[in-house]
Amino acid sequence: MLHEVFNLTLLQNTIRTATPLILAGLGGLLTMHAGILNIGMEGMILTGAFFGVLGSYFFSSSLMGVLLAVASGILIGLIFGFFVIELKADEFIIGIAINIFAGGLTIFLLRSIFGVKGAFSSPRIRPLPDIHFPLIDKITALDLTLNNHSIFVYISWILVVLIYITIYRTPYGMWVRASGEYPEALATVGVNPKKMKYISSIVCGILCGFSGAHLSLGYLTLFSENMSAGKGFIALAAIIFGSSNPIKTFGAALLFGFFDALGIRLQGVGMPSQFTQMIPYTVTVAALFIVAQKSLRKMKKEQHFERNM
Amino acid sequence: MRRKLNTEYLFSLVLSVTAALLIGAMIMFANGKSPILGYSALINGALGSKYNLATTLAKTVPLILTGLATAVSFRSGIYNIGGEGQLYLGAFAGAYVGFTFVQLPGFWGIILAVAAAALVGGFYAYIPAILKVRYKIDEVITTIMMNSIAILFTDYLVNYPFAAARGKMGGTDMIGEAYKLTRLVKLSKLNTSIFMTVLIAISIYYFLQKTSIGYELKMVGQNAAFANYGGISSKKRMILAMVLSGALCGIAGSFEVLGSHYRFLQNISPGYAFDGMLVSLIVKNNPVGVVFMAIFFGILKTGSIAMEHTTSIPSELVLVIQSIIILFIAGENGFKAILRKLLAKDQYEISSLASKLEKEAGEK
Amino acid sequence: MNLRQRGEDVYRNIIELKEITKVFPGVLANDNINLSIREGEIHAIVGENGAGKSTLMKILYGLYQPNSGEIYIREKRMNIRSPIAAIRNGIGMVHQHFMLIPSFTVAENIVLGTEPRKKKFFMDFEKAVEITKKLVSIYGLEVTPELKVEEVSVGIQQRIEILKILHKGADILILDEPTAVLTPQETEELFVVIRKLVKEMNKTVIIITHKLQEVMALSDRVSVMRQGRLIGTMDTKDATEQKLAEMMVGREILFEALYKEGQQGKTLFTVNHLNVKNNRGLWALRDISFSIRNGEILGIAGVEGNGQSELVEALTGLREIESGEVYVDGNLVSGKSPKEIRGLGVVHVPEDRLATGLSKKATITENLLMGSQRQEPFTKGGIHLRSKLIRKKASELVEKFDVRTPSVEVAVETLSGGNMQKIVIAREFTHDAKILIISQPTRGVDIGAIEFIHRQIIQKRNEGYAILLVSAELDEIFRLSDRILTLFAGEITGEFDNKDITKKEIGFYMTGIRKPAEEEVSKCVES
Amino acid sequence: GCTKPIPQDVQPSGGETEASEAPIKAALVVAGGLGDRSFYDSANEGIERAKKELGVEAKVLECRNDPSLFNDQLIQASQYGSVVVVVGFEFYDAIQEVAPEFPDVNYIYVDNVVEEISNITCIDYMENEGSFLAGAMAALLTQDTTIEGINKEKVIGMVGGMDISVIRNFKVGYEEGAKYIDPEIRVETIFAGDFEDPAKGKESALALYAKGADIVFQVAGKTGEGVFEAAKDSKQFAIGVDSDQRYINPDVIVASMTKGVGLSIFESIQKIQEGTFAPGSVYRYGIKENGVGIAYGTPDMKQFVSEEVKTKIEGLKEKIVSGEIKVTEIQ
Ligand SMILES: Nc1ncnc2c1ncn2[C@@H]1O[C@H](COP(=O)(O)OP(=O)(O)OP(=O)(O)O)[C@@H](O)[C@H]1O
Ligand SMILES: Nc1ncnc2c1ncn2[C@@H]1O[C@H](COP(=O)(O)OP(=O)(O)OP(=O)(O)O)[C@@H](O)[C@H]1O
Ligand SMILES: [Mg+2]
Ligand SMILES: [Mg+2]
Repeated sequence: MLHEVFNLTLLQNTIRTATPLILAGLGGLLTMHAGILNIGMEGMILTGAFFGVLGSYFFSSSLMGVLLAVASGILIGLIFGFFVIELKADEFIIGIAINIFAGGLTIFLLRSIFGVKGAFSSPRIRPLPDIHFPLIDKITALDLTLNNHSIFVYISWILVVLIYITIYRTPYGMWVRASGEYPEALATVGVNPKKMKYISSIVCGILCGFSGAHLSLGYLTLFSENMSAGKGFIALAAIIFGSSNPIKTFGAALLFGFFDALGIRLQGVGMPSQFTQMIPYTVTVAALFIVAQKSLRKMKKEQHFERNM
Repeated sequence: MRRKLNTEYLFSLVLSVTAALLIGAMIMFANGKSPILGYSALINGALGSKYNLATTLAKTVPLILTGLATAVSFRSGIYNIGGEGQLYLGAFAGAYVGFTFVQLPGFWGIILAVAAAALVGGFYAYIPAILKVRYKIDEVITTIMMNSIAILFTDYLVNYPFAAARGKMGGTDMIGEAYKLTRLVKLSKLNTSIFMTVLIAISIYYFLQKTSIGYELKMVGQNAAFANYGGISSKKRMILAMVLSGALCGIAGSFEVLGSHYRFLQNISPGYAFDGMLVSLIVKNNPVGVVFMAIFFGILKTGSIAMEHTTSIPSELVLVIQSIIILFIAGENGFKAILRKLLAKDQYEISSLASKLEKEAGEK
Repeated sequence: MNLRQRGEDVYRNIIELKEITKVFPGVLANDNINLSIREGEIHAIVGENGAGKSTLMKILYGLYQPNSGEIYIREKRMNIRSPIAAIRNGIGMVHQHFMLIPSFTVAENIVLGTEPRKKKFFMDFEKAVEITKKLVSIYGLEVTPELKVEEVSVGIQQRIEILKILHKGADILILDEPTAVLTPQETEELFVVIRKLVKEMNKTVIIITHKLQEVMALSDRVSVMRQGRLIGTMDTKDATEQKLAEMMVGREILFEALYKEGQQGKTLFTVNHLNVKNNRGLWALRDISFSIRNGEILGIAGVEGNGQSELVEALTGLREIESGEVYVDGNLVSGKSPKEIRGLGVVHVPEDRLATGLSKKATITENLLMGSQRQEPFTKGGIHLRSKLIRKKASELVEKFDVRTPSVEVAVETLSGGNMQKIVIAREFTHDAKILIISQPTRGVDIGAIEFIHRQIIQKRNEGYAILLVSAELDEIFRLSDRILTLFAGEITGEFDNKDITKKEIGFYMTGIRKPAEEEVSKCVES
Repeated sequence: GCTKPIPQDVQPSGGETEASEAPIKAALVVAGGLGDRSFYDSANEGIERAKKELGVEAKVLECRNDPSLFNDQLIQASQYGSVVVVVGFEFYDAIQEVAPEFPDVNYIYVDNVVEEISNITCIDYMENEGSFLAGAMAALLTQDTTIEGINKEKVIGMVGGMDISVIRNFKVGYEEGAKYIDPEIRVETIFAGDFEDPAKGKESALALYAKGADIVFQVAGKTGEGVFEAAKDSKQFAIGVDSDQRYINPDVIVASMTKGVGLSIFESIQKIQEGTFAPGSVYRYGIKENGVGIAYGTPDMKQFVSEEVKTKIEGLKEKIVSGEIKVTEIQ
């Protein structure tokens, strides 16, 4: 029984399920570092998915799909940035407004451009390529888990490293972090904190665009109303869980992916589906609780240590 | 001073709504639809008859309650995003009382059902509150997660242990006749829960604005360190706020059961708690504002469907317009600041020009 | 390049501000200001809170754009659109509020904005540390490059700020109230560095301060600002403290002697063997014991960060006590909640008014209500707030404590620092209490307000309150206290009668150079 | 041009049935939204056909799974036309509330059964019977390893939308059908938990394929689109639902279990027009009534299901009709 649940394809599923979360999560953690909690990722992913399909369909090219998704991401990132940074509006409200906007807009455009409701798929939508690494396929375990994924799976891994380096190892990353932590201080050394916030907001839009394009062109080859299905919020949870660190957020996204995939498999073992679907959520709360308790205990221990000195 | 600020706020509120409606009109126009027909259909559909008005009001009930729930928690500096889950559990609890204790006389039955809903909703909010104040676990993330848990859990309940005996519909059995709240206007779902809602809204307004605990909650929300310093236990107040917020969502759920559907349904809320959150955020968590904004949202929702019927303008367009309205209102302060800056500059430039001219005149 | 013509009659103006005007919504912050700074001078700028000093300097630094006026730097007309332009022109500014990123290291903060790079794209951390070490060796301002800023004291942060602007190549240094948070020793050290920078390195320094002795001790020339206008500039040798104060306030100021009266009677407040930890779980206070009688002010002198904050928090119930007891008039209060401690008659003016003493967003009325929100006559039955009465009482307090505000219904954040502090004092001093715990009562407050607050404190003393006064301002401690304790590294290092010790001497106890003999300590506790 | 004045105060208005000259106005109310290329779209096809062939005026009202709209939309629909087609088991309460208020309107209620209201005609489908055939077909196919993509394991799968009684009714039939062919066949079912999340559908189907299933039956609305994608990716097979879905991807969708929603709606409207309609009855459409069945797409598509299997399925149909096989029903 158990080998049917825990096997290599579980890891493969994990990676697949986690990718949209990783991409959006990387974007959201950038704005988080710049001091902005981005609730609007959900909407950004959705528009990305739509414009990805739009571009791929009309230009018969998945690259054009990605480009259009990115363009839409930049635009929404700019709108989000303008309201949050320029007008200092509540980021919570703006995020929700962006989500509603994206939901309405994509359905509206779906009807007026493609003349369909619900979902749109067509052979003319060019999917993103899968990548096959010829060397890895010799080892079955690696071939099964790491090989033959859609291109954005690998891009997301590269981005984790790139963004980690950018944030912690380059001046630009320092500026972004400073713009979130103490914007006035950054301004006094001659770097415009608003600019850094805008950039992070736009890059977040781009990455959410990637996430959407991956969803509609890499993972699936169709657009369907509200197909982001809460991924923006889970990505947000991954960011908070990973305390905005790209590597930890990556880990948190994988964790979500893992428990999501696990939940699907556990149904076969006779657990009612409602409970298996709960797994990622309960595990998150439980994990947060364990981590919090540990850090409390650690603090107590340190105190104890001090006292003994 | 206070009054003046409020009129200024109301003025800019009206201004942003107008601006957003204008943008909506432009979108309609660009789609070859007449904005005048569209909007008149919307207004008519929402307010044009007794039935329409009643339908609109029926839709505001859950929004007012969830909006107040948001106001209570957000004002106190603890962010309850878990209203949806609390609403589902509360609705289920209300339904459970309603189909289990069918022999109770109406009045007591309803009280018991609403109380059970409040209790369950409150308890479900108590968990993240404790996690927040005791273990410093971010309540935003826990409440979001707990939404899904609650919805899936009730999903399980109505499909297995409490599935309706007849009608294969993803719901519980009907509640007893005595529990069904009286409908007020023929065919419309408007029912006596609106009176209770008004009563609750007044109580919450009084509680938040006119009592010492309300004052304490506000201070905790604005500056917890200050509240602690002044002798208020911010932790206890945060828990109180969260539980109260959860209870309000639970009550909102029970009203859906007792007044609208007469049973618990699987998809009982189309996201009331999120809409309520938006309602409250837009009016900066002011309980009076919540009532008005909830009505406005009700008008949009009912009206948009009428608009779709009569003009075939898709109701998604209303979502777009609605989000633009929200953007404008949220950005209201910023727009005002920019405007003020521009005005101030102008004023200054005019006066400096005047003094320069004077000087030149003097030199001559 | 940097011609120094000091000591001669011909000066070169390195900076000239001409007819600078700056308007904020509703405030004329700078009104047609003409000011020239000579190359190689130390130029002090004084003025009351809100006089427009910081605004003028921020304009010079490119953070604000003036509504009109011209700026000449080295006799060239300049448009300073941003701090970058200012930095390029050799201007550096240390701000009134520290502009350091707490989670960054010292070295990272110093190079922020002009980071050394590897391969163009990457931050060169080793180089940053190297740069910092080099700066330390050149200017003699000791810092540890690898530490995070949040881990170092304010004195060190001040040094980091100065090193930061020096690293950016500043010839003209603007220091906005650099000594507000420093001890006398640290201040003296800073002045040594400033003099060295001017004399040996051809720098020009503009310094803003509220402390007139510092003006007299350090500057070559001084400018006085009042309500957005420049009242005058003069050579320091022609000025006196009295004269400057009068120019600042616009009227004659009398440094009245404070009149202390009344008998000190029974002991109201006792602390026994108190041990307390700080936020990081390390010992902040060890074995602290003292007592205060009614009608007495006990001053705690010490360099900041030596346990003062923790002491006040522990005494007021805001921080857990590890061991020890605190008694108020015979009642044990340690371990009780802030509410209970307040109930037993302890009121508290906290050190940081914005963080703990007030809610910025709340109205004056709401801020004044704190602590009384459940008491008659403000509430009916402990629940219903009597808004009208509360507002009336608030207006009375605002009048009595001379808070300058258009109404009691405005948000506190619209007030100036001094007026904010008056709100805190007004609230705490009207609570029904026996014991006042006052921390940094006049930080960042101008001369007029200081006078007012000091008089209020002495009045409470004369009424028979037991008062604990914690202040980083030695002047304040000496002016108000009857008795003084010195605190160093969480321990009491000395106890003195006000008359028995000088400022200079007490500095040694504050810095742990001198410690009392054991028996002396126990004697203090018994008294 | 279907503009009609905004409803004023609601009066249960007289229908327009007797005016045989004027075209019939029919409204379709669906619980979810169109565009699922399955259940709701199939209902819409019925309406479209009635429009074209019978000259009916019609309009569609969607509730987007928001129960607070059920009553409103039903009322709107009842004010619009004399025939209201109500599609979705979810309307159980709403229709019982609204229909008595409009006694002259004919309600055709699809997918659930409401008794004793004279103007509601119910059409309920015995999806268990249809999916029995689907299960039997899948069982036969999974053993035919000559087809490329079929493995030797005796495993078939099903992806359900949500774990609700209608879907469980599909499930029980599917399982019984498969076991009827070969008791050793293992049927794996995953509920995606959503009818509108293709990504989840794909992930669920991939999990099933990974477990050795080579044919997956989707009963999941839009979520099912993901099942087809999964079949394409893993080069295995899927079975469609409600409409003949083969056209979506004839290379992987081997057949569909159909519900004759569109047809029965069309026929009902036709009967109403002819005056032969008997309102108030309950029709339970199973295999016997031709209400459910299996569709193999159009002849131009490559057929994966052999004639032999098709004949076997026909045989099973007869057995069900004759009552020799009784398929369990879940209410
Ligand atoms: N966001 C808002 N939207 C609509 N109306 C508002 C809003 N905010 C305030 N108002 C209006 O302003 C009036 C007063 O607001 P509020 O309840 O905040 O003051 P109050 O409680 O009467 O004052 P106080 O607390 O001083 O007694 C309300 O009666 C309401 O009509
Ligand atoms: N960004 C701003 N927006 C609006 N008003 C401002 C702003 N900055 C300063 N002011 C106002 O301008 C006036 C001058 O402020 P400034 O900070 O220059 O005073 P200051 O002389 O430095 O006082 P202090 O001694 O308290 O630092 C004050 O009334 C202040 O409230
Ligand atoms: Mg200043
Ligand atoms: Mg097989």
